[in-house]
Amino acid sequence: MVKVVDAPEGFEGQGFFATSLDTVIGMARANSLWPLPFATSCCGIEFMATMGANYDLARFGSERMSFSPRQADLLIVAGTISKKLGPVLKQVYDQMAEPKWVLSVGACASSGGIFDTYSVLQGIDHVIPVDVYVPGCPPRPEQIIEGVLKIQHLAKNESLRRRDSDEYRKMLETYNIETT
Amino acid sequence: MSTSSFLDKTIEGLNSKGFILEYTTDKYNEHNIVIDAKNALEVVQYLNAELGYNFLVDLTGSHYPDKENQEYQVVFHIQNLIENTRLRFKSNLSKNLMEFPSLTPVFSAANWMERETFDFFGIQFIGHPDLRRILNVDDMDYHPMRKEYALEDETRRDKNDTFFGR
Amino acid sequence: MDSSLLLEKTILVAILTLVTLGIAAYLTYGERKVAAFMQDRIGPNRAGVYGIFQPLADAGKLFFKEEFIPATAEKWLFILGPAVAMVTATITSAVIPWGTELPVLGRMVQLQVADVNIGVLYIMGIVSVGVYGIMIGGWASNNKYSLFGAIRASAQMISYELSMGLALIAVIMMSGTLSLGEIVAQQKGMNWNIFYQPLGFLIFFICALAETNRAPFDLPECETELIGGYHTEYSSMKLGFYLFSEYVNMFVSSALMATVYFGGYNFPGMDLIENQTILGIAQIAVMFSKILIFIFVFMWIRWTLPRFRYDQLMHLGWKSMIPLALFNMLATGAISLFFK
Amino acid sequence: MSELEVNKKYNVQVSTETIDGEIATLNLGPTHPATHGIFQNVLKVDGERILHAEQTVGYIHRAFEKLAERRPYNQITPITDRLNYCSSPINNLGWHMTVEKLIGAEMPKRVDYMRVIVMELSRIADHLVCNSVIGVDTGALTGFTYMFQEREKIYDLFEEICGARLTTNVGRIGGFDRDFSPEFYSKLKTFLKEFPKNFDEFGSLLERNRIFMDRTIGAGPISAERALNYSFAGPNLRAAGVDYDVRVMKPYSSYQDFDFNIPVGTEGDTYDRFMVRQQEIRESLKIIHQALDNMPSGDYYADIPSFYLPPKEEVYRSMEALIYHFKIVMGETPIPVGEVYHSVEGGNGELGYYLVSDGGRNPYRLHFRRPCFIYYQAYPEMIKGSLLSDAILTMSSMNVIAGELDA
Repeated sequence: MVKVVDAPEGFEGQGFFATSLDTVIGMARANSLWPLPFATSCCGIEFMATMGANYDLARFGSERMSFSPRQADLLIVAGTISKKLGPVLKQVYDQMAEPKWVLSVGACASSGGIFDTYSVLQGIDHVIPVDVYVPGCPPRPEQIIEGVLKIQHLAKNESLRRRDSDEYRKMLETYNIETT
Repeated sequence: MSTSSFLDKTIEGLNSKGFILEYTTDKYNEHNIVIDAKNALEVVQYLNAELGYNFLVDLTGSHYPDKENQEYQVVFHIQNLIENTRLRFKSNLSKNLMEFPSLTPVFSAANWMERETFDFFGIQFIGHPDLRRILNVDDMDYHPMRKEYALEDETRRDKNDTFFGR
Repeated sequence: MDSSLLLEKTILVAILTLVTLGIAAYLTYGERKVAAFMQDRIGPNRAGVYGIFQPLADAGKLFFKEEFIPATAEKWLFILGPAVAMVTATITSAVIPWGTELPVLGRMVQLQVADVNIGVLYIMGIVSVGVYGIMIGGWASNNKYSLFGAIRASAQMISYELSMGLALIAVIMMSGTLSLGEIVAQQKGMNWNIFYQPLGFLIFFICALAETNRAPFDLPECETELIGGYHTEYSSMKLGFYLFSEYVNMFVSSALMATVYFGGYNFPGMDLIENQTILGIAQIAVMFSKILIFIFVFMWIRWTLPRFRYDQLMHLGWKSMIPLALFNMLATGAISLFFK
Repeated sequence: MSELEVNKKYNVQVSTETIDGEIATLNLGPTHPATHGIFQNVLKVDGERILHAEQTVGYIHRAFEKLAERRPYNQITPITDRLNYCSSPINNLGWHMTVEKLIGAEMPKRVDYMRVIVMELSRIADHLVCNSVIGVDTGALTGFTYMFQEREKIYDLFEEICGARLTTNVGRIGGFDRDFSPEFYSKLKTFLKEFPKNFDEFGSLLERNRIFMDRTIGAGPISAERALNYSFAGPNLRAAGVDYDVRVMKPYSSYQDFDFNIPVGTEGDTYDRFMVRQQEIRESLKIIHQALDNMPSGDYYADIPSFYLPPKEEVYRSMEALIYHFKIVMGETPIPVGEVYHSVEGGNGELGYYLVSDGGRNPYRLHFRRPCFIYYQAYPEMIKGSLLSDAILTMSSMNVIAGELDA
């Protein structure tokens, strides 16, 4: 007869327990982050350099760029996002399949950068939730890789059920993104 | 033909047609010609057809809110590639009548330059095939390059201007 | 049919399926590594030693990704597409002879799942069904880019299948059989068909590139034009199936080329080996090394050449390949009529 | 171009007649992989044949011109970096030259030659991106990684000059902020030795590749007259057969001292544009060699103390330097009233600066003549009647840089 002990208080609920399946899938996700480069300007060129031979983002399993949002795991927003482009960015984020992460590369994407002007969105976090910000104008490829590594860390430690949780849904709702 | 004599010929030709309101060569050796806005298209047609000015370098506007009845200015550079001569034309517009003939019949390149100028200053280009905003969003309700408008978007929330020394 | 034969075949099918899938999975890794090698890069090296767990990571991720079916898509066809692609890709390998016989537990196991006497026809039939997977998927997505991809895929596959078949006919005329087992057996030693059919092989090779949607014929999914082509709307493992089926196809068509033109499991000095076990294993090894060489050539081409334009592809298919294949067929017929 | 001509030109027997309802509208962009940068083309296609195209730009409009009206002259350099970010140094130095023209400063020969080296290096970098991206868009991805390795070497050189890779902010009004270091010279020499070999390897991948030639010859052509009418400039105009190069027509920064050719094409199609850029890279190498061999001695800055920042050590030691430093940094130096137009040959053609000064610390009006913005409007005309694949190649071979397009 096995005696089942109740879980300690405060250690219950969806999306809390990290099982070994969580760990395995987390590792799989972390090592297979397919990026969707939303490269608009200068940072896009540095992102191209990151994909190039000297820096080789492929080492981290991220070289299969998928320009179709459905297939991407990581939205890399590199460059200035203007107000005209904001809705497009939001739609791309919306079209991505869960789980999805967002890497904001460069000062412009993160905060508007030096372009504190009427036409530039002062940071993409007005439109979509961002996981990791990479500073720099533009950041060096090493910094972009560091950002991807940070995303890998997030992916590794995320529970499988996190995306079903109420908190997550509420967070999306603050951005007016519909959840299904 | 040397450049200066070709230039003289150009100026003479323009003068004989009565297009030139004011002609100056400044210390940078650039040739400024002020023309009347309503003649602009004829001037360009004449230069293009008779004198071979075949390259519209640039077209833009500027705003001088302090100049009475000459608040806006359309500036365009035009170049003859063979004689290597570049002229700068200006014409002043009053804020009450911001109309300028479109140069698109002569230069296809003028299309977007004029749209940009319209977008920035609100200058109407008469005869333009498709005068819409080009760089800014369509539902923008002002022309941002006019001097009275601020650079920053004043509705933004997250920036505390005291930290930026404004 | 005795039950042990049934068991033997079932086990063989299971092994073959697993091996095919495993190889296809590792081909994705191989492709990344080959690409990295060609491009002076390192390629994946963080998932396990030298990144050997990369395919597992990709598969694990794809399985746990959100299943997404667009609201405007034709739901069942959308699901059917990748299924068809995957099934047709895997069942082709059934008729390929991997070796003659291997003694296992005292039984002589024939190293071919089914020695169908119309093996060549079977392959051509399955391959032509394979295009439906892409077509259905692309159409059902209800996306213009997908539709473009699907149209390109179907046009391309149908045109190149024709010359592929014509090239094969020349081989069949020489060997006088449709059974792949027979065709291989006839190429014993160094009596390979490539020496008699160099032009036919060239045609077949080009068509194989086109059939597997590999560069320079990767028009149905060319990334820079059609984003993802027919699989633009697919996420999760349905996408995985499409990507996978491409690699399975590549493996199978390499196997077919090795079988039909390069003597399959045959290698010179085969008769010197007396021991059946060693011989069987050696045959399998030879077969696989031939396949791997072909696969490397596939990848080599992909990372070197630019791709064709749609109309150029059709021109090449209809105006060059088919006349050449017809000429090859006629020449083979004439020669075998006069000299044999 | 009439519909009949369309058919003749491409020798493809597809009827251009369509039944209503069979024309599809295809959105090429804003996030299409072939739009390197963000802009949109709305295509009307019949099958894969393009009947009509219309572009929407402005997706990364950043209000450069308005921004420039709020900044002192020295602080405008970082904005120019972000115009054509593939070749920032040309933009920077072009801006410095514009201001120098306004204030009437004479540059020592050495500054000119140093500038020429930097500008030609960045021209190489610019063309490398464009040409390798044409390769990517045809499906040959390998050349891209080869050429990005070379680009990294150019980045290294830039880092040696100014400390930054991409947005270099190189030099300042009145010269350079420091002399080229010995490491720069040794690195440059290694680069000049190794680059031609690697570049030829890239060239051999594509230049005479049958598939590549078939793809690009006749794709997106434009005649010389139309190109001029559209005010094309730079490699795109030269590909159409007009040998207009600002470096020769209106020499700046002592370009008249150098001996180089202007490569021109004949058809103005994608292949010509590709080849013109390839040749220009080789010409640029020639110019760099000449500049390096004939580098004059002297100062790396002009003698204009009221505009050129004094060295930091001087600021700590001498009163005069401190005053100048303060005045320059605070934007208190008197700027002459006037207006100038200065243009340089940027990566994409004539990059012009129209500067109006009212004597204040900021420009009264600064307009950038952005070659991309001007020639991209010809895109619908160039791709009309061609296939979707051609349209994509045409777009990448025009080298439309979004930063320059939208300003």
